[in-house]
Amino acid sequence: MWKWLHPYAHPERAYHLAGAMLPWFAALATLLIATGTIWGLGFAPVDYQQGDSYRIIFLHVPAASMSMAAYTAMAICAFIGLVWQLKLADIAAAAIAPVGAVLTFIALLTGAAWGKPMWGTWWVWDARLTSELVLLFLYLGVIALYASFEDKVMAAKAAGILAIVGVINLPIIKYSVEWWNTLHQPNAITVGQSNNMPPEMLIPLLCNIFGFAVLIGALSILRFRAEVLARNSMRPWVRAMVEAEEKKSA
Amino acid sequence: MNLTFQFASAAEFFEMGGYAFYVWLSYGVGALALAALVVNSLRKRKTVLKNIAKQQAREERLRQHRSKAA
Amino acid sequence: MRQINYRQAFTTVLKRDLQIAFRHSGDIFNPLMFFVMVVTLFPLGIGPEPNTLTRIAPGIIWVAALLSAMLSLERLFKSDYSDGALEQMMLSPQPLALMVLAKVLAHWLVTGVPLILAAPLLAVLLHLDENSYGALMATLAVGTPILSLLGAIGVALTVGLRKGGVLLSLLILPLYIPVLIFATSAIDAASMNMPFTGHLAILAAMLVGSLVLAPVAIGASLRVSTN
Amino acid sequence: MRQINYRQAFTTVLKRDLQIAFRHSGDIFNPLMFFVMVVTLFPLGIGPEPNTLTRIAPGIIWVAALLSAMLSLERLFKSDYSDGALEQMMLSPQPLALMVLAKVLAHWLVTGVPLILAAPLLAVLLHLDENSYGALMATLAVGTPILSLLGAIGVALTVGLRKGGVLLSLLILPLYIPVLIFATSAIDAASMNMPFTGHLAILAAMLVGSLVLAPVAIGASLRVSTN
Amino acid sequence: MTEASRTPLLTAQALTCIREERILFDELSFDIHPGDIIQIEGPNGAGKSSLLRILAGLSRPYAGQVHYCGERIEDVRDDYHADLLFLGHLPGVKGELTAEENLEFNLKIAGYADAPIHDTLAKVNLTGFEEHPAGHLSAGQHRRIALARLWHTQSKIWILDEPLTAIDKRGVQELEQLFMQHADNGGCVILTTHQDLQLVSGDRLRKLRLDYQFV
Amino acid sequence: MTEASRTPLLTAQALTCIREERILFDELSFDIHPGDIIQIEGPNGAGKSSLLRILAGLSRPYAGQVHYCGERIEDVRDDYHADLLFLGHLPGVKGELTAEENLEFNLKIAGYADAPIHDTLAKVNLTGFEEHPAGHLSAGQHRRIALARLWHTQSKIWILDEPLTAIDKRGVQELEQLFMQHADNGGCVILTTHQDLQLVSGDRLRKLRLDYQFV
Ligand code: HEM
Ligand SMILES: Nc1ncnc2c1ncn2[C@@H]1O[C@H](COP(=O)(O)OP(=O)(O)OP(=O)(O)O)[C@@H](O)[C@H]1O
Ligand SMILES: Nc1ncnc2c1ncn2[C@@H]1O[C@H](COP(=O)(O)OP(=O)(O)OP(=O)(O)O)[C@@H](O)[C@H]1O
Ligand SMILES: [Mg+2]
Ligand SMILES: [Mg+2]
Repeated sequence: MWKWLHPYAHPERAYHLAGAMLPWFAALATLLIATGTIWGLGFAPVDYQQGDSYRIIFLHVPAASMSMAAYTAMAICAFIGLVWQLKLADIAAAAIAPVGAVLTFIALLTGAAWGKPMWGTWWVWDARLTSELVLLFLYLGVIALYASFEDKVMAAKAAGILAIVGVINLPIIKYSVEWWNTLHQPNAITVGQSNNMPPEMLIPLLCNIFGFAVLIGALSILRFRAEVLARNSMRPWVRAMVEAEEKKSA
Repeated sequence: MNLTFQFASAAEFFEMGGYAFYVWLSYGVGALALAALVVNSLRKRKTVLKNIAKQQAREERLRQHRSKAA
Repeated sequence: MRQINYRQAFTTVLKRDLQIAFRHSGDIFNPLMFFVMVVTLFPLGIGPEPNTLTRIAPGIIWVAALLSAMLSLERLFKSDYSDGALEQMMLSPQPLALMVLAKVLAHWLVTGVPLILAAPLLAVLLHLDENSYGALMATLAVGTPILSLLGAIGVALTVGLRKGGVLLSLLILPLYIPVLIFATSAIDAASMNMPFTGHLAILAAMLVGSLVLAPVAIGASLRVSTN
Repeated sequence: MRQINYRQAFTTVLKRDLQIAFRHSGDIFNPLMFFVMVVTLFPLGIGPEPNTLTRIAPGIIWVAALLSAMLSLERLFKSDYSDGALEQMMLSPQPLALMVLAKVLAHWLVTGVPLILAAPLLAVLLHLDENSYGALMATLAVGTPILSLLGAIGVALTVGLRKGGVLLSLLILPLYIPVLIFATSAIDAASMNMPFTGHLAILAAMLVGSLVLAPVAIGASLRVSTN
Repeated sequence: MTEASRTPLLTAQALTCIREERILFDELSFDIHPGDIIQIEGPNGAGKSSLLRILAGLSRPYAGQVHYCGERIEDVRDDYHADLLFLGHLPGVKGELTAEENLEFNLKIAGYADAPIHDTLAKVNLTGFEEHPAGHLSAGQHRRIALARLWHTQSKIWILDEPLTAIDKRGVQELEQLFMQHADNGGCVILTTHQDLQLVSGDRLRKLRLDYQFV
Repeated sequence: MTEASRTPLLTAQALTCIREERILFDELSFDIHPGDIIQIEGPNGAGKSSLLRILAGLSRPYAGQVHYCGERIEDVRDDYHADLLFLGHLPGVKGELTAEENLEFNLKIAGYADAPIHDTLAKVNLTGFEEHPAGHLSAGQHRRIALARLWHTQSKIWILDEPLTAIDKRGVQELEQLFMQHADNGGCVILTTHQDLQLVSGDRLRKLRLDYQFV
């Protein structure tokens, strides 16, 4: 594992590799999300039960499912960073957290905006909703912890430990919430009826799901690069780059 | 596959079958949040570069001060 | 060279922490008072109808217990950190996880146990259903050590920071949610005369899990955050 | 000799405290998060039925505001005390009450205002009655400064003690109870479509009173407790 | 002595301090005149810091009084404090703020607006660290931020509790020079330290010895 | 040197420390042998404390390694810590506990049961204060509680960050004597201080100078 990662563990190389990948990620993400969104908003057929309000699905489901995927990715990075003492993995975990938090926020917001016309209320304490809210809290905890350390090497390690503890807890939370809710409210509103969705709906939805996945990649790479620079600011290669940049702007 | 525009007019499109507020709220705030994130991420790089330049200037000052004092 | 064994190291730390707590009897008295005050604020804020209170009593008692555990935890490592004692513990040849476990145990003895003892009294104030008393005590007995263990991880992560204060709540309250849910559902089940051993078993499993994993996580967090 | 006037002294202290808070953006974010988290714990502990939640929403929001104000207050003078800055302020030729008022104002701006802004959102989560939103906001706007002012007295009294922590709650929660009662009854009145200006007037009177008296009391407490 | 003819800046009158049922000093009286540099000596725990806090008005003596220009310090607190600079064991420097901001705040609450912050920091050799949070500086640099005030203040009375702690040798020399300059300009310096002062010569320095008292 | 033939107790290998994007020291290497007394010198902010914390294993260097008897200290942490006594800027003394209890606890977690507490406290001149809460003692007495451990420990490696802070003159002399005695018995002492050592003579003392580094 260590051997395989080692060539990429050099900050300068990682920085340039990330720079090379960034345009591809950005372009693919824009393309997929633009296609999916325009298709979904304008061209996908109307849902018989929910009318046009269902079009929120093209934003809601990608954001919701990718918010969880981002957490997994973050925890994996944190784990690698902690076990193999790889500073770059810690940085990557810290770079993913804000992106995941924004996706979680979007999922919550679109869900609420969908809930009002469908269920007549912005919010119910349903299992899925509650655990998504807790997921937001976990993200915010990681971000806040990272932000409160001045020394970013330590910050990344501490945030990594928290992310890992959170990942052990996430299934427990999810399970407990699901179970709690059904005990109190057996007639809980079940979210989603995604089976036998027509392809005109499914394809834009998938477009957006993949688009969001690539978007997480693109934004994380962007933030990762900035963090790497900040962390290596006394290294000659960074200094040279800054000077070159200043000359360009002058 | 049927790929026709589902709305008779632009006005109808913006009306979203009566759900305009909710649909556009979702997409609007979603787009805003993503845009803010993108801007923030781009700006992060700029501030990092600015800080490094500042740091270099500070070191320069320090070196001059020390060589004067010595 | 090493004149003392693990058990002695454990009891040394435990004894010292208890000594400090008893010297400042406030350490025992205060979290308890906080617990009592939070519980009494609710009838004032919500109104005195017994039916409403009965319905919400388990939730309120448990939320108050959560908050009181969290707040008293805040100082768990802080003073050791700021006077250098933590540094000395990390430099001790004894395993850090062991000493940390002793500190957590001391914390629980000092804050958790009085809270368990006071709970029935508060339950009376909130008109808790009579069937529920057993479940309330059982869940508190099994649940509060989990709170101390999980919370200590958060405290360890923030110990080096100037502004641990409220950041802590963001880190550990989400971790407390499963405990809250299982405990209150156990009490609710008991109030409906249903068995609650299932819930209790889950809580016990969580206790065992955190007893094993938390000390290691706490030790690692301390080493990171005081680097 | 004295080159700066009272207004400048006031703004200097205010500016510094805001600066520290913004530097650690956590100072603003954290009390708010605590408030949000406490509010979300209750549905989890009590159960999700909207009717129960509607009934207890004002009480929960206000109790959470009380606790959040109290906890964030704890650090108001602590760090100034432990690094000697408080000593320097007491040795300054500017009036202590004035500087203290600036600190309290900074505290309210940093913790009270975000809380007021977030309250409607939490009210949605708790299904607060629609008529009550205005009253909720009004009582919070008038009430939270009182919390900061009264709480600061307690903090000043305990600042010299090592273990301020939970002792504080014992001192200041009783002072908070009138605010809690008037505020929640105002909201309850509003939910029944009754006028609530009477309650609000009482709160406003309390605000004026504490604005006048609290700074002096805080200054005196500081001199006593750091002797 | 010629000094006795001038009015003393600060007078201690029969000060008694009792801590933990131990008498630290009893009926201690002395005058401090402009131009004095006074080093309070004594072993650890003799009561030096306690004496300085009493002189500054931060704690009250068990018995006795401190007079500033003939008036009890409790009665003229604001004037006295405007003319006093006290530095205790704790430096009063906030770790969250930068060196610059710390000094500016400390000078402002002492009544000085528009001080030349960067120049003053340069005098304590903190050039280049102006924008560092004080919490990230070394022990000595941290204390230097607190000491920087000495270079700008107009207060006559300086009360300094172990000002040389953690300061490197060059820094100590610069401080001693400053003390002499301040005394020449009609100020007075009361300090404690366990190091021997090198530059302040024997005839400039008055020593006041505190010792353990036995009942 | 004859020392080179013995195996070093502690070896620093190409240590680099970067703080706030400033290089404090770069590729610093040295050996420490039994019998050495090493004073790390340098102006405020040079990186002395940072170096000591790295040597003690409390923080990690940006690059490089510390070896104890030939092994990386991360790999033999417990053995190393059993043979190490570190005193930082913070004394690790709890204000709530008495002098006695503090010392006993500190010795116990370092692995010493049944130490003669009263006798050890007497060595740092705290007789009569054994049962005072440490928080009520003077600055110097407070630090003496932490230092008392030096008189009982069997650890060979002593790392002391400004151990003379706040200690009175007699105390400083006693400490210096102890350092020499410890070195004679095959231990080593690594310390920082801004005071000149009086008793430890020039040929006993090795100095290591840190200075500001420029890129
Ligand atoms: C604030 C409110 C809401 C939140 C937090 C929320 C959250 C979630 C989450 C976490 C998922 C799971 C995504 C995954 O497993 O990949 C999801 C899926 C989904 N949600 Fe929501 N939701 C909310 C409201 C709604 C509403 C009101 C509707 C429609 C009536 C809805 C429809 C769906 C659908 C259709 C799915 C896909 C289900 C599936 O593929 O299994 N959601 N939502
Ligand atoms: N916690 C920290 N975070 C960031 N930077 C730090 C921290 N501590 C120290 N530094 C930086 O490291 C430099 C060296 O600090 P260090 O404490 O090692 O100095 P020192 O040689 O011990 O000085 P002194 O003689 O004043 O004690 C400081 O100038 C500071 O910029
Ligand atoms: N806060 C306190 N509460 C009770 N007693 C105290 C307190 N501070 C000091 N004392 C007592 O007063 C005595 C003198 O303390 P003080 O700090 O004045 O000594 P000092 O001369 O400054 O010593 P050092 O050289 O160590 O700084 C101490 O021995 C202690 O017993
Ligand atoms: Mg002293
Ligand atoms: Mg140092």
